[in-house]
Amino acid sequence: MNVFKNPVAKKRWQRFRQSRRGYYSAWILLVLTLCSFGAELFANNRAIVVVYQGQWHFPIYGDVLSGKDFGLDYSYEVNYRELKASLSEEPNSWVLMPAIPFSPLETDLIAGDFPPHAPSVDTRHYLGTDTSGRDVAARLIYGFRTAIVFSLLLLFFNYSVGVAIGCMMGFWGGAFDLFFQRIIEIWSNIPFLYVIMIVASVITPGFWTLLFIMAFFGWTSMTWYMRTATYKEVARDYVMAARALGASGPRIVFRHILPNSVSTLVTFVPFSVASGITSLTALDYLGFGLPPPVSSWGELLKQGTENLEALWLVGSVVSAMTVILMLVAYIGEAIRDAYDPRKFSFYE
Amino acid sequence: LPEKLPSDLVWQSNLSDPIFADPRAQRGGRYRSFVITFPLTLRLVGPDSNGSFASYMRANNMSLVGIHPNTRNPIPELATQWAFGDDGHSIYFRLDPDARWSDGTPVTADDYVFGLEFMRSKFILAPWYNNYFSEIITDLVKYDDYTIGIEGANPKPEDEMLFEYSVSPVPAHFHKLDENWVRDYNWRIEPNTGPYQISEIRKGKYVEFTRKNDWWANDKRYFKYRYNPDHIRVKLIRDFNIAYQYFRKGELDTFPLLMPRFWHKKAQGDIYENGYAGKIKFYNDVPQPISGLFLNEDAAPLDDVNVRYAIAHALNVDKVINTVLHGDYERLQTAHDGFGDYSNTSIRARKFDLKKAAEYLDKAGWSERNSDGIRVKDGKPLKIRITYFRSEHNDRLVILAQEARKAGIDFQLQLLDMSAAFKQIMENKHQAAWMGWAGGGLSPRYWEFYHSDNAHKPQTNNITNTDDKVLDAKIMAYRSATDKATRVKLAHELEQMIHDQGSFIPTFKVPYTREAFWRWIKLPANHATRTSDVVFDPLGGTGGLFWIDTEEQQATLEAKSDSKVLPKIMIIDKTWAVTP
Amino acid sequence: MSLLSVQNLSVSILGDDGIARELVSSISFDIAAGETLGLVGESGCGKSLTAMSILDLLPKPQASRSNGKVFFKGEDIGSANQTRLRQIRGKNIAVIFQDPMTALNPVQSVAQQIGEVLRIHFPEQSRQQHGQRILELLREVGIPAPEARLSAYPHQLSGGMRQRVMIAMALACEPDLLIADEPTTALDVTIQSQIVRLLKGLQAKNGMAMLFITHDLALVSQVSDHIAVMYAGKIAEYGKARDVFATPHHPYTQSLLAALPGIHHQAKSPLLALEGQVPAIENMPSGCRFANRCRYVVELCHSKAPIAEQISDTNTVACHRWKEIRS
Amino acid sequence: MSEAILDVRGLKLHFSQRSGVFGRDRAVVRAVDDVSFALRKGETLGLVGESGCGKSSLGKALLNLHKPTAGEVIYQGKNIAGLSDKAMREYRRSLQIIFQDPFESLNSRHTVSAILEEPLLIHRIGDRSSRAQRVTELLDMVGLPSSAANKYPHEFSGGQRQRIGIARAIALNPSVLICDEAVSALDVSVQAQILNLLLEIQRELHLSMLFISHDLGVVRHMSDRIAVMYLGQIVEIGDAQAIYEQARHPYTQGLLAAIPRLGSSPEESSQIGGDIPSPMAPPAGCRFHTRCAYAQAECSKQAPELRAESASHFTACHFWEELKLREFTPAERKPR
Amino acid sequence: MTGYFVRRFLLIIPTFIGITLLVFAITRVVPGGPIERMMTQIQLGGETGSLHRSQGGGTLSDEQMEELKRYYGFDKPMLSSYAIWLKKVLQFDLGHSTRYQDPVWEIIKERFPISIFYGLSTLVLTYAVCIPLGLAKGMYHGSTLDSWSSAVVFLGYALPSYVIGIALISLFAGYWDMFPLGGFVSDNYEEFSAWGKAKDIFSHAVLPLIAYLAGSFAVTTLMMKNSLMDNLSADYMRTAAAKGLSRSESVRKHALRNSLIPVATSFGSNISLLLGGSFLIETIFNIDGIGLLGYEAIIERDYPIVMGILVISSLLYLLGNILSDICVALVDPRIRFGGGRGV
Ligand SMILES: Nc1ncnc2c1ncn2[C@@H]1O[C@H](COP(=O)(O)OP(=O)(O)OP(=O)(O)O)[C@@H](O)[C@H]1O
Ligand SMILES: Nc1ncnc2c1ncn2[C@@H]1O[C@H](COP(=O)(O)OP(=O)(O)OP(=O)(O)O)[C@@H](O)[C@H]1O
Ligand SMILES: [Mg+2]
Ligand SMILES: [Mg+2]
Repeated sequence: MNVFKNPVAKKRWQRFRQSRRGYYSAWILLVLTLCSFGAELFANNRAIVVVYQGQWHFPIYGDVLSGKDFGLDYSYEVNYRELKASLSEEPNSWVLMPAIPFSPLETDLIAGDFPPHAPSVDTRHYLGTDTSGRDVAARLIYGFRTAIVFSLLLLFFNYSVGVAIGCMMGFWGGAFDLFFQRIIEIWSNIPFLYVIMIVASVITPGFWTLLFIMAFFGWTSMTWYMRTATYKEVARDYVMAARALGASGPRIVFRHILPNSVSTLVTFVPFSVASGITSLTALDYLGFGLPPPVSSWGELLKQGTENLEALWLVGSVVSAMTVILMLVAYIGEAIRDAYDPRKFSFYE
Repeated sequence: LPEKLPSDLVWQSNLSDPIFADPRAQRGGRYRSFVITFPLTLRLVGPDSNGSFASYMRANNMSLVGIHPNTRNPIPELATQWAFGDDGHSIYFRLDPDARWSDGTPVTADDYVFGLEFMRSKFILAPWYNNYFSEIITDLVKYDDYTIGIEGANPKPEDEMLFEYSVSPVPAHFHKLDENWVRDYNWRIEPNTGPYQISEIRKGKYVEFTRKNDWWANDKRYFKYRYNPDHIRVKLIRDFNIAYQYFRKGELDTFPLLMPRFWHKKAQGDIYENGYAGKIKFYNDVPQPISGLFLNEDAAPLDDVNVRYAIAHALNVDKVINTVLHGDYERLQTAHDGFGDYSNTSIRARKFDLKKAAEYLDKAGWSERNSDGIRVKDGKPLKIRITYFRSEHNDRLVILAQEARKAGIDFQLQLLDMSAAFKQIMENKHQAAWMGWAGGGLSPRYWEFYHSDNAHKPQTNNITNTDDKVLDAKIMAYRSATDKATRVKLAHELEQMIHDQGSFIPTFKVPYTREAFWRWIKLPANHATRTSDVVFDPLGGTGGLFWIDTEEQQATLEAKSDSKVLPKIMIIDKTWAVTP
Repeated sequence: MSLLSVQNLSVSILGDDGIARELVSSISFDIAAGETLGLVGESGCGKSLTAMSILDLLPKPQASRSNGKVFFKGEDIGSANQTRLRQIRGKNIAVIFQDPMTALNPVQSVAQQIGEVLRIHFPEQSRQQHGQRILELLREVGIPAPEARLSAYPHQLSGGMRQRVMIAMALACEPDLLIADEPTTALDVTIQSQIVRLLKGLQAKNGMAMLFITHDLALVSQVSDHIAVMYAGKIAEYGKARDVFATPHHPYTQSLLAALPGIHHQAKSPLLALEGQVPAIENMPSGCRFANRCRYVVELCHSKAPIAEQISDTNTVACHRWKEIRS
Repeated sequence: MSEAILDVRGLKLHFSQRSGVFGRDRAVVRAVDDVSFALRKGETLGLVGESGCGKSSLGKALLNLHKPTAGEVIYQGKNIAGLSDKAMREYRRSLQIIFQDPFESLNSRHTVSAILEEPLLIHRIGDRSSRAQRVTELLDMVGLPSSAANKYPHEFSGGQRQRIGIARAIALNPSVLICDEAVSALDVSVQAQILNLLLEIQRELHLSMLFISHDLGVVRHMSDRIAVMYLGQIVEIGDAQAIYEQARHPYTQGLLAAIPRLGSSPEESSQIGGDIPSPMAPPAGCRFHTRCAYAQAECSKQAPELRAESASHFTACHFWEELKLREFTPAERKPR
Repeated sequence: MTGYFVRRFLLIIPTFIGITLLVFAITRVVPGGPIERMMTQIQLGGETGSLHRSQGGGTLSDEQMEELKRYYGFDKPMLSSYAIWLKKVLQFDLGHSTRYQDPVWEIIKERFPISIFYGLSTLVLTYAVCIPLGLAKGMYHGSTLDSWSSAVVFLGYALPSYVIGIALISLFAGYWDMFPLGGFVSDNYEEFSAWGKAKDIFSHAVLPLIAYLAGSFAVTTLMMKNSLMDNLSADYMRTAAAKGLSRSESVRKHALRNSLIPVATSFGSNISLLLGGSFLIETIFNIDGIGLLGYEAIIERDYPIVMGILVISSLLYLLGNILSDICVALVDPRIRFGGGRGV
C-alpha cells in the first residue's frame, strides 16, 4: 500500500493488518456501512425498476408514482408488490423489487395473523415483522444507517469541540485550564434527560436535535485525554523547537501537537462509535430518542424486550447490535495495537 | 338549607334490588396483587393522592349512597335513607347508626360536617377539591347525630344529585388541620369505614390490607358474602412484563390481560393448557374513556372543518384495530359512550375513506400533491403534528400515519413525556393531541370540553378550542335541566353537534375486561357485575366478589408439581355486552 | 580455564514483518576469573543483546538466541533449564543494567529490591541477616548514610545513587561474574569515576570477573584487561586492551580512535570523522559489514565476510586486509 | 575580539516544580541562578558542567523559551524582555538553537522538507520554489542528500537527525547559534562528523556560538572561551586555554581530572567525592562546598563572587589564589 | 500536602455551586413541574383512569395558582430560591420531596444500603474479576484464553444491560425458577436465620449483579491487560529475572503493582457509581435503589429529590476525583503528598 506516504502511518497500517481479527472487522464494518447508505436498494417497497408498457421507471430515486400512473384506480402511491403481481401477465412490463420488498415504515399486514409476524421466506419477511407489522430486516438496515451515521457525526462533533478545548486547556494551562476543568465538572453533572425534555417541548427532537444535544454533553470526555496529551506534548522539545522558530500558538497546536496526539484520539474512536450507537439505542428505548416512525434499534429493542415470545424481534436486534459492537471493539483493539509501538515482550 | 329538617321529606331507601355476591363464598386466604409504582401517600386528598394506589384507598371508604352495579339504582351505604328537598338542589341523608370507623368510633353527622370543612381547607392543598366543595356543594347541615342535609349549587336530576352532592365523612377525631397536614398525614393510616384496613406497609415493597373481622357492614344486604380474603397484599412490581412473570410463577393470584399482546401471545402455555390458571373475558357496560384525536381548532389548518373531516376520513382506525390490536378493541363511535340513555347510539364515527378525504381536502384547497405525495396549499405541505405521551401507542400511530399518507396528509408524531405533553396541550400549543380522558359519572359533561368559556385559555379541558355560540347555549340548557328526559334529548343533540364540529375523532373503546387468574380464585356464578371495571377487584362498589379456595390451592399446586392436567378454564361472559 | 566461554553466539530479532534477523552473529569470547573484558562499539551494534543473551535475559518473543553455546565454569548454561538458570542468575552471574533510571522498580524501596536477591538465594538466612547485609552492601558501594536510604524509593535517589543501588544489588551474592552494561553512560564524569573505582576495587577484593560494556573508549581502556570491538553485530577486533589501543588493526577501531578529539588535536581543526552509516538490519551486506565505510575496501570485502584471524596469542581481527593496513 | 552580541546580566530561571498530581506545593528548582556573561560576535563560548546544572535551561532562557525569572538578556543593545510578539519573532529569527536531543526535537510527523521549510514559512520568506531551493541548499550544507527531503526523521540515524536540527537552526541565517549538547547523545564516530560541520558553518556564516556540553574534550576542541557551571551558577569563565591549563576553581579542576584518558588507569584520574546536591535546596554559601576538598568554614556561609584573575578569566571561589599557589595533585587531596 | 488538599477542597465549593445552580436553573425551565403534574393527575384522572368526583372543578383561580406556587417554592425569582435552597443545604436540610412529602434525606438514606450493596459488589467484583483476568490475558497475550476472553468480555460490553437483565430474569427466574424474580430480599426476610438471610440476599443479588457486571468488564480488563503488558516489558522486569525470580513471581511482585496505577486512577470516579445504579436494571429487578429514585424524580419533576441526589452525587464525584489522586499516590510512591519532586 503506498497510500501511506508517511512511513509511520504505513507501519501502523501494517500492524493493523497483522491483527487479523480487527482487520477483517474493519472491512466488514466498512462494507456494511456502505451498503446501509444504499439501503434503499436493498429494502424498499418501491421497485428498483418498473417497466410499464415499455416505459422505464426508477421509483426509488424519483417522484412518487401513483396508482393512476399504472392504470390502477387510486391516486396514492402505487403498491409495487401488487403491481408486480398484476403486471406479471402483461407484455413489455415487469417490476424488479429489492431483496427485501418492504420499506421500514410500511406496515404489512398478513391476513389471518396479527403482528408481530414470525420470520418467513414466503412472506419475504426474512426476520419477521415488528408489532406494527413493519419488516424487521428493513428496519434493522435503516436503523443501522441512522445509528452509524449518528455516531460518526457525534464522533466528529465531540472530537472537534473536545479536541479544541482540550488542546487549549493543555496549551495555555493555568487559569484557563483551571476554569475549564470546573466548567467540565459542572457540565458532566447536568441531568441529560432534562435538556432533552426542554428541547423536546420546543421542537420535535429529530436526528439533528438529538445529535446536537448529545454532542453538547459528549465533548467533555475527550477534553481530558487531549488535555493530558497536550500537556505532555507541549513539554517536548519539538514544540520548543517550533517556538524557537517563532511559530504562533495556533500553528503549534494544529501543526505540531495535534498530529502527534493523534494516537490518543484514534484509540478512542471505536469506543466512541460504540457508545454513540448504544446511547442512541438507549434513548430510543426510553422513548426520548428519534421520533417514530424513524427506524431505530432502540425501538426494536424495546418491542423485543416487551415481546420476548416473539424471539425474532429481540434476537435480530440484539444479534445485530452485538455483531456491530464486537466488530467495533475488535477494530478498536487492532487500532490500539497499531498505534502502540511498544511490542509485547517479557523476560523469563 | 332550612334550619330544621323539613318534615315533608319523602325518605327513600333500596333494599329490594338483587344481591350480586355469591353465598358460596369462603372467607380466608391472602390475595396477592401488584402495583407498578409504590404509593406516594396514604392520604385521600392532597398532592399525589390520585395515583394507582388511590383506588385501593378510596374503595375502602364508603359513600353515603352507593350504586347498585347491575341495576345502577342507589343502594344504602353509610346512609340508610335519603330524601330530596323541593328546591331541586338539596338532599337529606339518614346515617346508619351501625357505621363505625376502624378504630371503633361511630360515624356521626359531625364527621360529615368536618368532612366539608376539611375539603374546603387550604391545608389539604387540593384546590380543585376546595373549589368543588365550595362552589358545587354549597352547604351541609347537621340536624342530629344521624341526620344531615347537603345543598348543591344547581338543580340536577335526583340520581345525579345523589352522587354529585355527596360528602364523605372524615374522622374529625383523627385529623389536626394545619399547614403541616400534607406532610404529617402522608403516611398516617386514617380510620376508615370500609371492609379492610392497612395492616402493614413496607415502603418500596408492598402494602398489606387486613380484613376487619367485625366490620360494621358485614351483614348488610349488599355487602354480605363479599370482601372475602383475610389479607390483600399489594406488591410493588415496577415492570409490567416482569409482573406477568410473577403471575406465571404463582406469586400473584390474578393478572390483567387487557392488552392484546398479553391475552393472545403472552398468556399461553402450560399453566393455562393444564388448567392451573384460567382466563376470563367479561363484557361490561361502563362509561368509556373519551379517547381519540383532539384537533385544535385554533391551529391552522385545523380551523377548517373540511380539513378536520378529511383527517377523520384519513384515519384508518379499523386497520389499527384489526392489526396491532388483534381485533380486540372496538371503534369508539362518539365521544360519550356507555352512559346508558344519554349515549347517542345513532352517531357513527367517520370511516376511513380516501375518496371522501380527498373531496374534503380538495374543497379546503389542498388539491395539489408534491413529489412525496403530500398535499400542498400555497406551497406548504399538509403536515399535522400529533402530540402524544404513551410510547406504547407508537405502533398505532405509525399505522395511522402510514395510511394517512395515502390521503396526502403527513402526520408528524411528537412523543413527549407525560408532563411536557400535558403542559403543551393545556397551553393550547398542540396541533392535534392523541389522548384519552377518563370516563365516569352518570351523564356526559360538555361544558368543560366544548363551552367557549373554556376555549382559547390555558389550563382548561377545552383542548379543541371549540367556540360555537349555538353549542354554548345548548350546553347551558343541558347543565340547568333537571328533568332526565330533557337532558337525554339535549345530550343527543349535543353529541350530534360535536360530531358535526369534527374536532374530536373518536378512536377505540374496550367494552370488556380480561384477566387471568389461578385456579384457586373462585368467582360467583355471574362472574362480575355490569359495571365491573375489573373482575378481580378485591375492594370497592363492584368488587370483593371472589374468594380464595385454599383446598383448591393445595390441589392445584400439587397438580402443578406433578404436571397433572386439570380441566381448562376459559370464561367468556357476554351477559352485559352492549354490542352483541 | 576461562570462567565464561561464549562460542558462536548469535541473537535474532523478530521484525515487524515477522521475519527473524540475526543482529548479533557468531560471537565468541572468553573471560577468566578476576579479569575484565571490555566490549565497545557504536550505539546499537548489539553489545547489550550479547550480554543479555548470556543469561537469557532477552525480551521474548522478540529476541532470542538463535545459535551458539555459553559455558559457565564448564557448564553449558545456554541449554540449561529455567530452574538451573534461576539459580545462577543473581548468585553466580549478576548484571548491572544500562539504564538505572528504569531498571529499578519504581514502586519498591531500595531495601526491598536488594533484599529480594538475598531472599531468593539465601532463603535460610534470617531477615536480620539480610538487613545487615543490605546495609553492608550500601556502605560498600559508597552510599552515604545508608540507614536513611533503606526505605527510599528509586525516584528519591540521584542517578548516581541509583546506579550504585543497582551495583549493590548485583554484588549482593558476591557473583563470580559481573555483567556491567554501560554502568556509567547515563552519568557525568565525576560520578563515573567514582563508580569505576568502586568496581575495580571490588574486583581486586573478590576476584570477580567482569564483562564491561561501554562506548567510551577512554573509560574502557582504563578498566579492561581485554577488549572486544563490535561493529554491526560482529566482533571486529579482540585482544589485550593495551595492544588494541596502541595498535588497532581493524579499520573501524582505527577510525574510532581517530575520531576522538584529543590532546593531540588542534582546537577547531577538522576531526577525522567516519562517513556513512551502519547498514540497516534489513539489508545487512553479505560481505564485510564495515565495507561501505571502510577506507581500505576492496572487491573481496563486499563479497566475503571476513573471519576472525589470530594476530597474536591473544588478539584477533576480522578483516581481510589487516596485514596491509597495519603499515 | 569584537563587541558583545549577547549580554546576559544576572539571569535567573527558577522552575516551580510540581511533582505529579500532588505536587502542587512548590519546590523551586533554581536551574539558573544569577548568571552573567557576554557572548561576542563570531566567538564560541563553551559551557560545561555536570548533568542537571542548568546548561540547557540557560540556553532556553536566552531564547525566552522559558521566561527568565529575573535578569536581563540584551541582544544588540536591546533588552528582549520587553519585546512585542512580533519583535520576539524577529529576535528568534536571529538567535537559533540546536536542541540536545535529536530524537525529540524533530516532529516525527513532518518530513524533512516540512521541517526545514517551517522557519521560512513562519517568517514568510520566499515563495514556494525558492523555499524548496533553500531546503536543498540547507541539506547540502549539512551534508545530506537532497533525497532526504521527503523522508521522515525516524528514517535517519542520530547523527543525521542532529544535522537536520542544525540545518533547521541555520535556515534563517542566525547570528547566534546555541548548540545544546549537539553531540553528546552520539558516539564518537558520528560526533566527529557533527563537530566538523559546526566548525565549517561557523566559518562560513561567521556566527557566534554558545556551545553547551559536558564533554570537556569536545568543548575544548570547539571553544574560544569556556564557562563552567555548577548548580545553576557560573563558577569559572575564561579563555579555553586558560581554563584547561590554569583551572582555578576546585570544581573545574575536579572535572578536568575526572576525564578518563586513553591508556590511563582509573586510579590516575581523580574524582570528586559526594553527590550533587539537590537543585531545589542548594547548599548555602558556596554551592560546591559540600564536595570541595578545600572547603573552609567561610565557604558554607558566604557565596563567592566571580573575581577576575586576568581580564578574561574569572573564578568564583574564595580561595582560588591560595589554590593556585599549590600545584594541584590528586595525592594531596584528602578524602572527605 | 495540606496546601494541595486545601486547594483541591476549596475548588469543590465553586464547582459545587456551579453544578447546583445550573441544574436548579434547568429545573425552572423544564416543561412541566409539580403543579402541572398535579393538574395532570386531576384532569387526566391519574394513572388508573378513574377520576374521583372532583372533575367539575375546572380551572383554578390565580390566587390558588399562587398558593400552589408558594407551596412548591416557585413564587420567588430563581436566584433567591436558589439562595434559600443553598442555605438549607448548608444546614443539611435537603428539603422535602414534592411527591413523597418526606424529607429528601430520609428518602435517599433509605435507599443507601441497597444501592451501596450493589454498587460495592459491582465495584469489588469488577476488580476481583478484571484484575486477575487482565493479568492472565497480559501474561498469555495472544493465547486462546486471551482471544476467547476478549470475545466474551466484548459480548458483555455489546449487550445492553437491560437486555441482559430481561433475558436473565425470563430464563433463570421465570422459566427455570432458579432465582427469585426480583427485589432485594424476600418478603419474609426477617424470619430467616442469619445464614438464611445471607442466602436470601445472595439469591436475589445474582441476576442483577450479572446484569450490572456484564458490561463493566471490558474496559477495566483491557486497561489492566494493557498496562500489565507495558510493565512486562519494562526494564525492571528484566532486573527481577536477573535476580533469579521466576516469571510468575516477578509478575506478582513487580509488574502487578505498577500495572494497578492506571486502574487506580479510575477508582475514584467509580466511587460515584456506588450510588449510581441503573434505573432500568432496578426497574427490571424491582430494586429500590437510588438510580430508580433519581430517574423517577427526573421524570416526575420531583425537584427536591433531583437536587438532593445531585448534591450527594456531585459531591461524591468531586471527592472521587480527589480520591483518585490519593489512590494513585498510594500505589505509586513517586507521587508524593506534596513537597518532593517526582520523576
Ligand atoms: N526488543 C527489541 N526489539 C527489536 N529490536 C531490538 C530489541 N532490542 C534491541 N534491538 C535492536 O538490536 C540492536 C542492538 O541493540 P543493543 O541494545 O544490543 O545495542 P547496544 O550495542 O547495547 O547499544 P547502546 O550502546 O545504545 O546500548 C539495536 O539496533 C536495537 O534497535
Ligand atoms: N521545565 C522544567 N520544569 C522544572 N524543572 C526543570 C525544567 N527543565 C529543567 N528543570 C530542572 O532544572 C535543572 C537544570 O536542568 P537542565 O536541563 O538545564 O540541566 P542541563 O545542565 O542541561 O543537564 P543535562 O546535561 O543533563 O542536559 C534540573 O534539575 C532539571 O530537573
Ligand atoms: Mg546497550
Ligand atoms: Mg541539557
